[in-house]
Amino acid sequence: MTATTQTLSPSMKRRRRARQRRGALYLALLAIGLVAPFVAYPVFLMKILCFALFACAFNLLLGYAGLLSFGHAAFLATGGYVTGYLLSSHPALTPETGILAGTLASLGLGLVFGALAIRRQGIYFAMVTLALAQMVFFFYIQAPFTGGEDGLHGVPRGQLFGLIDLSSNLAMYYFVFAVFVLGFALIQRTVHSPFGQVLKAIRENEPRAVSLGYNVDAYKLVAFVISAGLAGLAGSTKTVVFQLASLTDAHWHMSGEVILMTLLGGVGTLFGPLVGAGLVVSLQTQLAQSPLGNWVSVILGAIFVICVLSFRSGIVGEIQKIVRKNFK
Amino acid sequence: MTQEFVLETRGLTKEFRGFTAVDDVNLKVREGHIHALIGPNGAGKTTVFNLLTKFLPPTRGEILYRGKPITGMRANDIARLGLVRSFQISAVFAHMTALENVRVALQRRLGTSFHFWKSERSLEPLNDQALALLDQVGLKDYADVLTVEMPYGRKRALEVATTLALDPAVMLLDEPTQGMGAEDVDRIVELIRRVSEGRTVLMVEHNLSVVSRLCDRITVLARGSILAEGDYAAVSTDPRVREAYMGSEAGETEEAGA
Amino acid sequence: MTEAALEYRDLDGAEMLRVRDLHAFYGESHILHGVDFDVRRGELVTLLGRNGAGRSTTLKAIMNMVGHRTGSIVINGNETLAMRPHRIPRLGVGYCPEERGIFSSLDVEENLLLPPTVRSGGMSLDEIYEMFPNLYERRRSQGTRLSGGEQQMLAMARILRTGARLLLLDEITEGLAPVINQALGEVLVKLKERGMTIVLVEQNFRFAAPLADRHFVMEHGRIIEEISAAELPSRREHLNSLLGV
Amino acid sequence: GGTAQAQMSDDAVRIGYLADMSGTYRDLAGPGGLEALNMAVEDFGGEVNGVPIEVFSADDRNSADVGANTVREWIDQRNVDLVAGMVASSVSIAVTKVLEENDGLAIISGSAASSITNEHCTPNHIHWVYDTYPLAHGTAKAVVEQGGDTWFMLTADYAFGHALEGDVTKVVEENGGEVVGGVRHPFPTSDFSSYILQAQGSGADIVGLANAGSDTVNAIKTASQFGLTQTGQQLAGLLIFLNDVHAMGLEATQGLLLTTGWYWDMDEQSREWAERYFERVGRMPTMVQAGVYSSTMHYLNAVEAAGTDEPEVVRAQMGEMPVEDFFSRNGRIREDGRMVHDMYLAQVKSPEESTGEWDLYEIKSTIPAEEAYRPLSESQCDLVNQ
Amino acid sequence: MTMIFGVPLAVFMGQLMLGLINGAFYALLSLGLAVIFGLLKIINFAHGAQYMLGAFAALLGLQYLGINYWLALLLVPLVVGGLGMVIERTILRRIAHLDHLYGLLLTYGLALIFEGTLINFFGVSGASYPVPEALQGGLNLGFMFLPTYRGWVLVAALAVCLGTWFVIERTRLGAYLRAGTENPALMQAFGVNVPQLVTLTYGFGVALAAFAGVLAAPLYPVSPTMGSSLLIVVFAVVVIGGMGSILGAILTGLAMGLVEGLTKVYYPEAANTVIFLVMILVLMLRPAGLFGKEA
Ligand SMILES: Nc1ncnc2c1ncn2[C@@H]1O[C@H](COP(=O)(O)OP(=O)(O)OP(=O)(O)O)[C@@H](O)[C@H]1O
Ligand SMILES: Nc1ncnc2c1ncn2[C@@H]1O[C@H](COP(=O)(O)OP(=O)(O)OP(=O)(O)O)[C@@H](O)[C@H]1O
Ligand SMILES: CC(C)C[C@H](N)C(=O)O
Ligand SMILES: [Mg+2]
Ligand SMILES: [Mg+2]
Repeated sequence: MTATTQTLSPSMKRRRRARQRRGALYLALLAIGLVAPFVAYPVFLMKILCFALFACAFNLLLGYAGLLSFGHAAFLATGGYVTGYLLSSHPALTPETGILAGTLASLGLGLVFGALAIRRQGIYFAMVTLALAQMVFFFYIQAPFTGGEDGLHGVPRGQLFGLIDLSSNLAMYYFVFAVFVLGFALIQRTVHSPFGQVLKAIRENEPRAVSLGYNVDAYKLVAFVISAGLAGLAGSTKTVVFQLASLTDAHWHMSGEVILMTLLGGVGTLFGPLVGAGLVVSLQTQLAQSPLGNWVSVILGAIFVICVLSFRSGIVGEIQKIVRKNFK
Repeated sequence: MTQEFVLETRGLTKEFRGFTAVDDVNLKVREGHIHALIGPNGAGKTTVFNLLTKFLPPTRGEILYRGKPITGMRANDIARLGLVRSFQISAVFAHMTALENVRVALQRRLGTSFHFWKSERSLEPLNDQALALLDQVGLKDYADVLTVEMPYGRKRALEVATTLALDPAVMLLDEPTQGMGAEDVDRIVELIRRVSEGRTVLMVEHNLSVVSRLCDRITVLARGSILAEGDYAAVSTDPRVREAYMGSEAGETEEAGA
Repeated sequence: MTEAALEYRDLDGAEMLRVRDLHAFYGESHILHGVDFDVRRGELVTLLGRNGAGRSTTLKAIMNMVGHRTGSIVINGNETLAMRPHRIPRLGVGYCPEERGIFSSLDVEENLLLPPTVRSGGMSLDEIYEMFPNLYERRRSQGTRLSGGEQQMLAMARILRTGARLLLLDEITEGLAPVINQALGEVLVKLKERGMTIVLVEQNFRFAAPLADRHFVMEHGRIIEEISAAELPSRREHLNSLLGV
Repeated sequence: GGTAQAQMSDDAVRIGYLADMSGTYRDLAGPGGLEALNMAVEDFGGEVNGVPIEVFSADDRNSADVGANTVREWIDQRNVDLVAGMVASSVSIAVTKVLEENDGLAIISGSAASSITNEHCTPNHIHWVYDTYPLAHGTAKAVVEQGGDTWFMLTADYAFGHALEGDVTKVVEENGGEVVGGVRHPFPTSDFSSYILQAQGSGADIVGLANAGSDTVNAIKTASQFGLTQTGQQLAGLLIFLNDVHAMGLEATQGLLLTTGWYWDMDEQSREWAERYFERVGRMPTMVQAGVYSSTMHYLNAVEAAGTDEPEVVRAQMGEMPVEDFFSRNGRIREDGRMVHDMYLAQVKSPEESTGEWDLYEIKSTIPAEEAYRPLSESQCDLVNQ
Repeated sequence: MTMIFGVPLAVFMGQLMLGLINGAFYALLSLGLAVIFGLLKIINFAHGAQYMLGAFAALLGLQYLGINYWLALLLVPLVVGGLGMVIERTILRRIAHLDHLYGLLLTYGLALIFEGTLINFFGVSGASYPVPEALQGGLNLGFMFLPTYRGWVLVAALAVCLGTWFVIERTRLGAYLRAGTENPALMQAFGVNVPQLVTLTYGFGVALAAFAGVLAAPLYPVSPTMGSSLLIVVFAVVVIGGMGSILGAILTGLAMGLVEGLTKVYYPEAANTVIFLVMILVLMLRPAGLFGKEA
């Protein structure tokens, strides 16, 4: 069909060019990621990576399935607590097994949340997830294995695969970096997959998707569970890095923060969450030390407002706009 | 008597808070027919569609597809049976290109729609088929256009193309020509005629010239229940129908139709 | 015959709406490219054209409901280009949108009573119910629970109450049964008798033809043809070709 | 001298002050505590063994992970030598775990939970001012002896509250009293009305408040609104700080019995230091703030004496030296890290008795250091070899 | 004495009474949220902060300007509501045309700013506002000793709630509100000055929050965080009642107060989450909430 190829070529070309540009970007970032720990404080970088993964997972849901979850903290915390509890109570366990367990736990919780919430739309969905998360929070305060208010401490980092000692920050960093890259790759693929297409269709016009024979709830649920699992992965990894798990991760403020990160970076953009997380985390850690310490929340709030008012599609989103304007 | 009827309803009834929108309707649609559902506004046509496709649960009565009851099924399973509908107000995926719109419908057949680990590119083989469908409704040039930017009439056409993509055994079209320019109407009519080969079509339509040109059988709804049934000639000459629905226009349209 | 109508009688022929070099945009996309036409008091004109020609946009532009406009729109002697949207109706303009815009949070009757009266001499509720018996039956039910057609009637009926003198009607027959169309046709005739000025965007030419004094044909955001009722018979062919019928 | 300097880990002694600077416990430690720390450094001369003393601080926002991460960074990035302050037990426990891994040193002045030097003890931290054990043995015992022998416990639902509740229950029963009921409230809580109502329903003579800071304050206020005392019941605040009484005013708090590790007006040298503190801060110091000064001084003296800031050595050195200053009487640091010293049973004055804004307590009796704290024989700390 | 499931009748009744009083606050706050959500489609995340501002305004007014309680009850809502209108005009309006998610985030940002700023000046430990003389002391209800002030709170809150309900459901202005809620553009095309309507509505919603704040000042410690802890619960209440449903917000508010009260009797640890449990159950059974219209 020559006609076909003709009509297609412009779009195909565009896509191919985009793909190439993305490829280059990935390589650049990969390189940066590899040298970063020699330039900056590894623990700080690991914190960013963990939250970036968390935000990416959240973004998969908000940006590509159009579902605003206000309870994602629950998954972060669950990953953290399960991993933390297992690793500290069974010193024999290797960190990766602990992390795997934590991730699976969040996956499971995601399934439960999803099953309950997925039939609700828009703001109701947000509220149901928020409510469920609050109950999880309540459970974790009471549950014996979380240490309640005091949290879990002194979680051993242990030996990766029983071989590599993670107590060195550098080793730990490269492990976390690897985890992040994997998680990120998974998301990126999910978005650009047949599944991703259906998600998009559902977000655009749900009844129509139904009338085309798609069981929309099932698709949303899968997206939700993937997102929950990755959030759990982030939480588990974080716990191994910092050797503690605490209620802060389960509190609704955390669910709000991940929204902040995603928005700041750019909802529905692949790199937005990474950038957003980087910015928010740096602000929090850097300001906390400075004389501006007490003003952290005020400054974050201000950024929030400015962001929403002046550059909505987030930092990455805005950049993309500019790129599109000039390179097309 | 089951098989010659693809679609059949028995005592189908829908009540909304006391108000009966569809009242004990026994509808029989023959295999291979183009069957029109006409009737004054508010007669219950769209509601019947919503019941047949399970977008609304019936209050009473049952629905049979090829003799088997489907009253309990979920909307998307109905569609998988090959019973696919369009909507009265155009339903498209606004921020996807026309091509992608159609492809989403096609891709279900690949059975890879849950494969979040596969690449999008695994869908590109469907492009030619999608373009062919767009061509059929005269939207080939819109292939790469985002649907939001298309005029209303084109959106309707795109919707038909998307429905066709599922190659349904039964198509339910709710006013496919509504708000279209005469030009587009003719194209759609031709299209429906063409695609109705080997399928059954049940359509709601107000444009009588369309009905007269296309339909083998017509059911007239009024106030939720069946008023008359038969071919165009029979129905259009039925005094009750003329009075309740067509008014004086019937005559003219016949000319127009001829 | 109300004296409101009389008052308008003697003003017949004066200009009610003048549109000059109207350009309109939705965000980036430029939809109207210099629309020019005017409507005399008591006149009924139609805007014809293919899908996407820009007829609805013209009406929206007059109501200041599009992104951005340039040119000039004079209603009843007032330049309205700079006016805030809510001031325009107060010049006596009634608008019936393509997508009907029935309020689901109000029941049918509340929908009818909603638009503030902008002038005296609007129809009374009873007159309206008399004209649209369906609405009377369903008056207590939620607006959007009405069928497509019923909603169309409601949208139409709603602005008859406000006493507007200039009606902008977008595809009021869309999805309506022929009987209803006839009813609506009669309504429009009545409204003309009351001295109202009507701009009618129509797809259904058979409906529009007998009612209109003049037809404007739009294409690609411009008026490309004006045909008066008188010259219609002679130019029917030409018109059909323009509309692609 | 030069030799000593050679043994200093690097070019400075760095003290990090970690506390709740903005939250519920701000006023009892917070910026005031930092000021006390600075006073200590200045009084010491700003340098030790020829190297300057550096002080920095951070807000832990009462969150364990913020605290732990801050300290981790202080170790990795700023090689901190001593971590001081620390209020919420949760934070303290988390921080000490980090310090244990990286063999650092901390002195905890704010926290209450006795578990900090019991099951959570490490060789890397010292618990300075007070803990839940003396609180119970001081206040509760006294109250029971005064005849209040049926108790209703109002407990903050977290580790510190539980610990306090446990200790109190034990003491009450040992002294022939009985705990007839209780309720645990979320931490923190602002509306105590329903809990007070239950307390009234219980018919107990004493309503014991096993909570702290604003929780205690609110509980007491609500109690007076609901006329709890009119109906013949009495409140026993088990952990009350000077700033709490000051905030509530004597009208609402007069007659309260409480146990404290120190009171600014208890003797000459205390007054003398407190006045200096008042000069700088404009408020009278709480026992925690005084404790920060005292503990920092003790640390610096130890560093000087040992000629090094090597944590292990310094910790040992501190253990050697008795703690005897305006803050502490008969003080010594036990192997479990508990600094035991005389504690005091005080009663809140009535408005009539009070002669000034900060004249709030009357010291009733002294609890000797060796009786005040949990005896090592009962200790679960594995640094203690029974 | 009489027992109910092992609880003295007195305590039981007392708890219900207290629950009702908390419920009155939930009602006031969720009412404001519902009104705002209705027209602006914004989840006003700053609502808690605005409630807190109300309390602080009263406190500072008393301390520095000697404005007494009764005057505050009148002035503070006007002032804070005015502030709300300014916010709407200068900030919210700019994002009105966007996805409502942005509105939620913007107000979340505002909440952070308000809270953070006040924390810097007043800490979080909380100051106390004296109960006005006229309302000191208490009433003996037989089953309990009810501080007069709490009784007053109940009455005042209910009065305001019902007044609001009447205006919105029964007057022409209310009809405009509900219609503008759905299709503002068309309302303008009918000649209604929607932007003004929006500003007033937001101002009114905020004023309700501030009013609640003043009522709360003598009851709870006036602290910058007093709002945010309450806010999430109030969200739940609004959802249970049905988003944007006025009557729903009021009745659910009171009901949830009672439910919470009972939980405090039988299972205190669950007191702060029982409402969320209810919310989930309700949404499972009635997706649009108890009083919401199914879409
Ligand atoms: N969800 C609903 N709730 C209540 N009543 C409804 C609902 N949907 C439809 N109705 C009522 O049922 C009747 C039939 O509606 P329906 O949309 O099927 O009419 P229709 O035949 O499609 O009319 P039209 O040709 O104008 O679209 C109408 O009176 C309508 O008001
Ligand atoms: N909100 C919008 N944003 C962007 N483009 C629009 C929008 N609405 C309409 N358009 C475009 O403006 C052009 C004119 O649209 P308009 O609705 O005026 O067509 P019309 O003449 O009314 O035909 P019909 O109503 O039958 O589709 C079309 O190309 C349409 O795609
Ligand atoms: C009262 C506080 C200073 C002690 C703190 N509550 C703790 O958890 O130890
Ligand atoms: Mg219909
Ligand atoms: Mg149009």
